[in-house]
Amino acid sequence: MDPIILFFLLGLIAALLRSELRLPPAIYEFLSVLLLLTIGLKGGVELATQPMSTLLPQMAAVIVMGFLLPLFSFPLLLKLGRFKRADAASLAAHYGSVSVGTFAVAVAYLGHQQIEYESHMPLFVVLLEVPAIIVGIILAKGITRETNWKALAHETFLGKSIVLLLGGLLIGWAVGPSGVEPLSGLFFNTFKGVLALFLLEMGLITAQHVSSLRKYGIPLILFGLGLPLASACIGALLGSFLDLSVGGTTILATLAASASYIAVPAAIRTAVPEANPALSLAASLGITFPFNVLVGIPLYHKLALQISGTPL
Amino acid sequence: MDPIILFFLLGLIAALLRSELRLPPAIYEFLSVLLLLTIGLKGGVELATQPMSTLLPQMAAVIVMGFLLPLFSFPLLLKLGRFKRADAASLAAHYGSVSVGTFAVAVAYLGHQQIEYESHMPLFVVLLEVPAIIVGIILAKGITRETNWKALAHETFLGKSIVLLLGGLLIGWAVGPSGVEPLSGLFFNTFKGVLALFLLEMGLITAQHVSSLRKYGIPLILFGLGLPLASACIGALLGSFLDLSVGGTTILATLAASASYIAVPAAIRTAVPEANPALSLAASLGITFPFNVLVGIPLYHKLALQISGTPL
Amino acid sequence: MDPIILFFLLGLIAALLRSELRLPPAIYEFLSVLLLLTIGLKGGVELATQPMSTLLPQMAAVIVMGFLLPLFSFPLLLKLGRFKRADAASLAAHYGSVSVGTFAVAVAYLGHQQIEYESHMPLFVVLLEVPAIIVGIILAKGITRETNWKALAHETFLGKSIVLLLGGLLIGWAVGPSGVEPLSGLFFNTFKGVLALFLLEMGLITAQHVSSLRKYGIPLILFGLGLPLASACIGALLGSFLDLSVGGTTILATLAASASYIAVPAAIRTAVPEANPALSLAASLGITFPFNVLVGIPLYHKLALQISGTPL
Amino acid sequence: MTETIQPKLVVIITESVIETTLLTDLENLGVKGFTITDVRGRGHRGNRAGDWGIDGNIRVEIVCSEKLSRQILAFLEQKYYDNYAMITYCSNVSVIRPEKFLG
Amino acid sequence: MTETIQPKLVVIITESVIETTLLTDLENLGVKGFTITDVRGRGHRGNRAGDWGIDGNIRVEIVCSEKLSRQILAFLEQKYYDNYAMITYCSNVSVIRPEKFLG
Amino acid sequence: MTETIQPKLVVIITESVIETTLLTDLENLGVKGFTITDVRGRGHRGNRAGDWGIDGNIRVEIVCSEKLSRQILAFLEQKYYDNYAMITYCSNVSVIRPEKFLG
Ligand SMILES: Nc1ncnc2c1ncn2[C@@H]1O[C@H](COP(=O)(O)O)[C@@H](O)[C@H]1O
Ligand SMILES: Nc1ncnc2c1ncn2[C@@H]1O[C@H](COP(=O)(O)O)[C@@H](O)[C@H]1O
Ligand SMILES: Nc1ncnc2c1ncn2[C@@H]1O[C@H](COP(=O)(O)O)[C@@H](O)[C@H]1O
Ligand code: NA
Ligand code: NA
Ligand code: NA
Repeated sequence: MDPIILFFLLGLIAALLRSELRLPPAIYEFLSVLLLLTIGLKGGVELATQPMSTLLPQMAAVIVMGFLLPLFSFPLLLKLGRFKRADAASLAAHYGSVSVGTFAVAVAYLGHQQIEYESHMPLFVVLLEVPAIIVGIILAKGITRETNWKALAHETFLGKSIVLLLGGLLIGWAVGPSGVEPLSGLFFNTFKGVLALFLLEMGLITAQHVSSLRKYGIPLILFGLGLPLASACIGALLGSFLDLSVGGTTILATLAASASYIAVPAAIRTAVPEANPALSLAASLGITFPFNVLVGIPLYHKLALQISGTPL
Repeated sequence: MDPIILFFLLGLIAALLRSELRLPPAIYEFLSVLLLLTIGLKGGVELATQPMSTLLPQMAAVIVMGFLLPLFSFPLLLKLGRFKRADAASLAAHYGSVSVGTFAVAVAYLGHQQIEYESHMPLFVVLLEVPAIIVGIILAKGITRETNWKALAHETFLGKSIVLLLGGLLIGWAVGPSGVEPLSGLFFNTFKGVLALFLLEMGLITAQHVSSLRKYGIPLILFGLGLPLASACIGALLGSFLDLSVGGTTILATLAASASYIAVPAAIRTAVPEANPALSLAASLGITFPFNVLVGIPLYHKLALQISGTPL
Repeated sequence: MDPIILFFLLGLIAALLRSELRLPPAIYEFLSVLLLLTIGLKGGVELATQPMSTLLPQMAAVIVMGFLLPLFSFPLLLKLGRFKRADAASLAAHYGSVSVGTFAVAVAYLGHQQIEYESHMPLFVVLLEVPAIIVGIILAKGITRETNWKALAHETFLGKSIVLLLGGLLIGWAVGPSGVEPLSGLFFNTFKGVLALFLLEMGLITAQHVSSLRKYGIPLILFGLGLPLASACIGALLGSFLDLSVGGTTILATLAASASYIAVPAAIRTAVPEANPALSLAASLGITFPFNVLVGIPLYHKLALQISGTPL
Repeated sequence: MTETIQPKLVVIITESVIETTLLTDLENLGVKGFTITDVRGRGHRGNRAGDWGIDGNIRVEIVCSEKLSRQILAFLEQKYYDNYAMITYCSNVSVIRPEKFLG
Repeated sequence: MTETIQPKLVVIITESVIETTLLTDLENLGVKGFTITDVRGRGHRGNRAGDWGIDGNIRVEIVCSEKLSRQILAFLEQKYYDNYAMITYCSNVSVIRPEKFLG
Repeated sequence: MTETIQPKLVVIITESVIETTLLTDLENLGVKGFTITDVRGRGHRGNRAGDWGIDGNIRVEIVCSEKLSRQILAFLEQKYYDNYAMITYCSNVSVIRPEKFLG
């Protein structure tokens, strides 16, 4: 088993047993800055080496998926889940966007299993982060004369994680592989270790949200498991349609299945105040994140194999 | 001289000269998390490569030492030192348990001198951390009907440092050398540097406790020097009895000689409120830690050589 | 372009666009501790390998420059700039001392361009940090019977950055290249990455001070650009006089041109309370730091080439 | 030392995620000075342990005139109370240099 | 804006190592909300500089009814004052939505 | 529980760079206990966001006798107010074990 999963379990178990273990918030920030920049840089370096003619269509398709995913889940959440409009929109935004932590675990999983994947995947992370936020906010508020587009753009494009991901991407793209090389001591060589610590902390955090699940009951749990599964299928189909490798398809499925817990909560909290943040975090952190990390990713890999027609 | 010792001296001198140098608490936390996990992982990896038949008897003997050390020092502290019962029990717990920082310095010392040692030593750190806490609490409170065994177990086994050490150990053991390898960029390659920064901070902290020594007078200083020397002999004898190498014997002597300043103070503070924490920290941080780091470890190495019959 | 400059621009732009990106203060501290120690260690290791007979004259000349630079700028600031006495003295101290961040960028620039330089340059950083502080304080307060020399020495020699730089230098010098080697995982291998993050943060901080420039108007901007240019010439001339290589001359010019924003502000704030700290930081952080990093260093390189008579 | 007015201390404890918006609002209300502390806590909206990103609280304290204090509280109650974790309280304080707070 | 009761602000400054125990005790006493700040300080039990592990203090502030405030103080004095670094103080505050604090 | 005196809470918010000097001064004035919080803020001397080295504020709170509170405020106003970012305020508090604060 990949040790980083064990770090996640260590954090989860320690917190469930009420251990005193806690990492200072500044360390959590530091680790996430490192993760976001590293993923951005990696993606940017790959961009520099790939012809735009291959990338542009893929990018367009992925962005379209980013807009469609929340449009697909919103009515389900509203009608089937009977969530309030604001909460349904918020959940749709969370699940339409992506979790960078889950992405990193998927990359580590493929590395561990020595499965190849297209190296420009981090680009997709950046592309998928934003559209669902925009759609979610519009679903909650409607488009009226008063829609403050400037504030909307600010909240979606200038959030911390987007700035770091996109900034890293642009820097990596500008300086290319050789330019990024001297930075590898901090960003690339320690990546797996940083991810391990990050997952330790995620385990500690997840445990708190697991315990808040009781309050929201079965429907939320069902959506927390069902939505990622459905989205993974959409992601896997798109991956196969774009002729991605099995590894690439696995990652696209994982991205679709993952739910944001950094960028989206912050943006939605200010833009859609009437949505209950505890509800969407209980779903994305309390159910979907652990599900994806522990069970989902291998499953999406199987799914990708199936869809690509490769025998299991 | 090993540079890490110089970092300790730098911190000590800077603080004694009242420099403004201070590391933020979050950094201290980060460094100690890294140290604890690294030591745990190293120990676990070794466990994975060793036959249980060799390890189990050693482990049993070391645990027994962990229970006996505080039982041996407690009466001395009570009678000779005339400390209050709670304080004697607290000191016995501190000195019976181990200091992970001191252990790391001993490992660095042996590495610097290119002396071999059994690589499963981190396992002994984990094994020695807990027993003295249990004994210390029982010595202070006695065993009565009201003894809250659940709280006792919680305080001893779920403290931060034990969770990280033990967690690291289990993860290392589960994934083995190859599984841990991708984590080495953060955990192993930076180890010496992390230790250097940690000792810089320890120097700053030690200086504060050195200055509080005056309040407690000569008896405390005598115990702060005498207890580690006596314990080192016990540890060295056990090492030789267990047929450890000179390096391994040196480390076991160092572990016995070292006094906890992380796990034990926290556990004792909640379990034995009437013990004076300033007293035990003045001893373990103000005397024993600097003594062991600067003078003790080379001494225990000589001791190990002597006992193993190897000519000096 | 060197990626670290892009990190600076990323921070600057993010902050100017009012992004929510902020690094926790503890991380800023951690990064600067790493930078200072690394630079100190590097300098110390070089010291260990060089004959004192070459070094001593250079060291003396550099210290003299450190005393003269503020004496040269003070009357200009007072007369031409019409700054208040305390502010002129404070600015003279800031510009007479050095910015470790700027030094690190210059080193990275030369590395990127594969230009050789004398490896004992970090020594000059240490030597140039202090004299200007002393001169600045005396310029502001005059020397009277009441001059508290002890407090003055404390403020100049025991500030955080001096302790770390000097401490690193002494440790590096004491243990030499082989002794420092085991520390390289944390201190040297990650250096460029740490510098990148540090510059990201500097970009964020600079943006705040850029916006405070308006309050102080054109004279401050002119000094913020003119002083570094003039000082760079002095530094370059001294470098050429000392027969330094083009790279070494570039660094000495950069050091002369750079303005402190860590050690000096802290020391001057307590020693010369009536100086306005916002004014000197607006100059050193809002103008000179970005100017040097983005434009100055390549310029000083050209200057060094010119002075050394090497064709452009 | 002059002590001529009876200023108020207003303390606001709320989610750190709205810091920027809240400060803009306070500025618009005429607040010239404030102090912010990063804190954690528990209340009607559950546990806010401050362990990560959007889980923390801030504590804003403002020394101001009684009039402004009332305006602040009325505004906050109307704009934030229904949707955000927020409490406020108010007490009498004495200050030196009252002009610093009434500017 | 309603201001019908005269609630109390209770501030407890003590060793951070007892945070968990203290919060459990407060909960048992009926405290529904509180705010915690990490602080450092000095007092009868010496310097607590907060530089590392067990050296720091926390500052717990609780807005509550006068009755509860008296229960809290009595309990803390009896259970913690003899063995822990701890101070408490209490002051009058005014609040909006008093029902948030009396629940 | 005894409540016989009417002690004061003095709060000082100022630049963190003068912490050492300030604490020495307070000690000389007879202050035996205090609590410090790292904070950020805004005031007459602009924004002090606390993002780095010398940009942060501290908040010092002192529970003491009324007499000492007046001495502290007078001293601070005279020594620091003209050159440093600083505010102070003062309020009535009640305490248990007043001897802890009057020692
Ligand atoms: N009674 C109280 N005393 C002190 N702080 C409180 C109290 N109630 C709530 N808080 C703080 O205010 C925040 C928001 O409260 P709430 O809106 O009740 O969730 C909490 O997270 C606490 O930090
Ligand atoms: N007079 C005081 N004013 C403000 N805080 C205090 C005072 N005395 C003590 N403290 C705080 O309370 C903690 C415990 O106090 P003590 O029990 O006196 O050691 C100290 O570490 C300080 O943080
Ligand atoms: N009215 C106020 N209310 C609360 N805190 C303030 C106020 N004015 C200033 N401060 C704080 O005191 C510091 C110094 O204030 P000043 O001397 O006005 O720059 C500021 O950075 C704030 O943290
Ligand atoms: Na998704
Ligand atoms: Na021991
Ligand atoms: Na300079």
